[in-house]
Amino acid sequence: MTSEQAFSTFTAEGLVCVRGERVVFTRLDLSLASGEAMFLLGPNGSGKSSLLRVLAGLLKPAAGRLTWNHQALAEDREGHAARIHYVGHHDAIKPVLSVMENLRFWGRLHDPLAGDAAVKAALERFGLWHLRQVPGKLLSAGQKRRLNLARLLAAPASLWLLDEPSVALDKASVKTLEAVIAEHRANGGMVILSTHADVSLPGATELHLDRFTPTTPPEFWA
Amino acid sequence: MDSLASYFSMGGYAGYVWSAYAITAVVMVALALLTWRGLKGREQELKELQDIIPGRRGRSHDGVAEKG
Amino acid sequence: MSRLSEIIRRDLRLALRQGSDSVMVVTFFVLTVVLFPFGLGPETNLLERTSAGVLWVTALLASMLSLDRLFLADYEDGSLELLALTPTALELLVIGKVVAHWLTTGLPLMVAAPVLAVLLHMHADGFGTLLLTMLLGTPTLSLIGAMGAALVLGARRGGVLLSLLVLPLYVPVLILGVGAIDAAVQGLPADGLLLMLGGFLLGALPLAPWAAAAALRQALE
Amino acid sequence: MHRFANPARFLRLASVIQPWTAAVTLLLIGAGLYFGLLVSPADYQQGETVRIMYVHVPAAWVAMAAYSCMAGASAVGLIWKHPLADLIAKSASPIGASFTFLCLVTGSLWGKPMWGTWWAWDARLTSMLILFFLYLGHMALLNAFDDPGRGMKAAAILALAGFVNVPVIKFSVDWWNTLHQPASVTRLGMPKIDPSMLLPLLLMGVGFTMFFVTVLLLRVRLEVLAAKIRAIRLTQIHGMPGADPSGEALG
Repeated sequence: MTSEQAFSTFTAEGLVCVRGERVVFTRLDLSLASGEAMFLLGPNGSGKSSLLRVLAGLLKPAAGRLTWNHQALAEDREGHAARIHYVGHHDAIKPVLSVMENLRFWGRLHDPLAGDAAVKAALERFGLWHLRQVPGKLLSAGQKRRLNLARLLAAPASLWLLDEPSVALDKASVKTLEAVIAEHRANGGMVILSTHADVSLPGATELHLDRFTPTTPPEFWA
Repeated sequence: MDSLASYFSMGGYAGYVWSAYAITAVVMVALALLTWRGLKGREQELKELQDIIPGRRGRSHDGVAEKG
Repeated sequence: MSRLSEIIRRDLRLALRQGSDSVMVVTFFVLTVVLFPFGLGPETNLLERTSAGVLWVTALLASMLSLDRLFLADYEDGSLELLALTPTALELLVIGKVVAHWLTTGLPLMVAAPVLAVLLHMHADGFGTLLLTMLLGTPTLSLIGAMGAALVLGARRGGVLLSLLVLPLYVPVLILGVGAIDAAVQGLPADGLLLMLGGFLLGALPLAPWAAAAALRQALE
Repeated sequence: MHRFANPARFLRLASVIQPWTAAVTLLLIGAGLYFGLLVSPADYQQGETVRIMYVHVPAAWVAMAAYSCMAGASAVGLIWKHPLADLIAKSASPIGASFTFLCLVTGSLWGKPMWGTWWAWDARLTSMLILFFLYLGHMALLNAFDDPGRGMKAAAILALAGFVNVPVIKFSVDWWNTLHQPASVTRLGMPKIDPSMLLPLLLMGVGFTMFFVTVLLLRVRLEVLAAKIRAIRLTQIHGMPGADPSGEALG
């Protein structure tokens, strides 16, 4: 699990997100401290995925800032990347690489010092160890999703950003995910996830994105 | 008249000289004209749009603009 | 740095397992070069005189074949966003992918070139220079090509567009490469041209990955 | 927020300047035509065909200036994220491409009587041909994306890469040309410039440049309006809260 022990805070202030000339949300604030979890809720198009991408640093917000322990992240893209794990809609699994190779690559890329022990533990945790030699192309959708989630354990990171992580997972795997998240929080990690409410995390806060939908039309060009 | 004809013949190179000038004129005029027509078209389109949505002209502030 | 070697290793492994790319590129190279004698006629003199140009033009086209897939596969399966979220400069990862691309296309082309030069009756004095120009020129092609491949991610008809963007930028490599071989064949010193080819590579080495990384970030937004 | 800085002021400014630039353009080109076609003498070597120079050379100047303008605007757009700069870059490239095309065609029309062939691999013409391809690539990339903003950013990176590459291309083509062509061939360009030829050349050169400025302003105005229209259309489609409770689209 994560070796991060120090108390940390992660905040976003006044985020504005523009996609394809459309304002998705404006003036969004959020803050999270070690051990906390947050659900992103809202209808399709309210910007849950966009927000997670902004928080990951993939998408530049049109305005607003992100801070980690009260320090602005804007210029420290790589430092931020070292602290986070992002799980998006795609599973990023190469069909010709084996399960083990797929995971080992991402583990080492995130943390070159991460050994095979962490990879093995991650695979065992998500019930994929017996499939370690199987090429990615043979995996089912649920297995691919589990392999993607196994990245969370293959290398340590404080902040997990999970976009609909429970898609394609069966009940037992959702339970595993819940347990993994609980351990991560117990170790001082943070989790932000968007989901259709089939994951239960005790004590998680909720952020309703439809509250931040702009109320007047954008007139950039007026 | 003779001098005029000899002027237009461009020392026997009339075809080259005049077509160079002609094609230049055509391209430049077309460029200016097409751009002008495009601009007028957009102006018209914008006017129609703004007529459909009443009250937009007055509201120049929104959440984004105030942020800066 | 270990991340760089990690990504090179992965891309090489992918290329080897999928197999087809290098083989396809070399096959295209050989096949197209072999077409020239049919088009130009089998006269030894004519083939000898055109050999450097034919080899370089064809190598240029061949190296473009696998270019559009350089980032596309990673872009489509979500790997690219994870690569962008690696705690390393994206520029470095681009260099890693370029190195892998060169090892799987540029290097095989370089190996095949002398064989084809024999078929085209290239003068014996040109062989060494041919190899050197290939060594200095093909990495530049991969670098510029990577920039083009990053720019067209998500574009309509990206493959065709890519050649339109990249080919004009390849012109100096072509001119200098062929010029050096011709100089060597004529017994003139080719050092200056080779130096320029190397200089172009050195110039492209920081600039192309920077542009490619900027383009990738745009593509991921 | 500078990101959305002031297209309104630009629109006002442009419509004030524009009549003047248009008038100056007409005046300069008119004077240039008068001196070029009527006053200036025929060249002792090239005869009357030298008059093609008065459109050919200014077209080449504008073609290159437009590329520099495009690259400069692209850099400003990339660094300071100024939307007007992006629109300037976008507007400059079709004009630049048109002038490159004119330069090539008039060069060919000049080359036929001079060299006896429509096309010679003259260094300047060849460089212009490659510049033309660079323009075509830029325009194609601009329009290859569904999101116009993405197209502009990608094209901006390409414009900068091209701009860095242009001197290298120019140099290599010059070198290649001296290698493959005997130097005795009459080059296009300025033979021995006599003041009577310099005057129309400069008049036309500045006139073409003013024409470029005028059309550029028009195109940028057009693009600003187009962006405005898109913004309104998008709010119509996606609606505001309350207007469209279903709120579909974009994940």
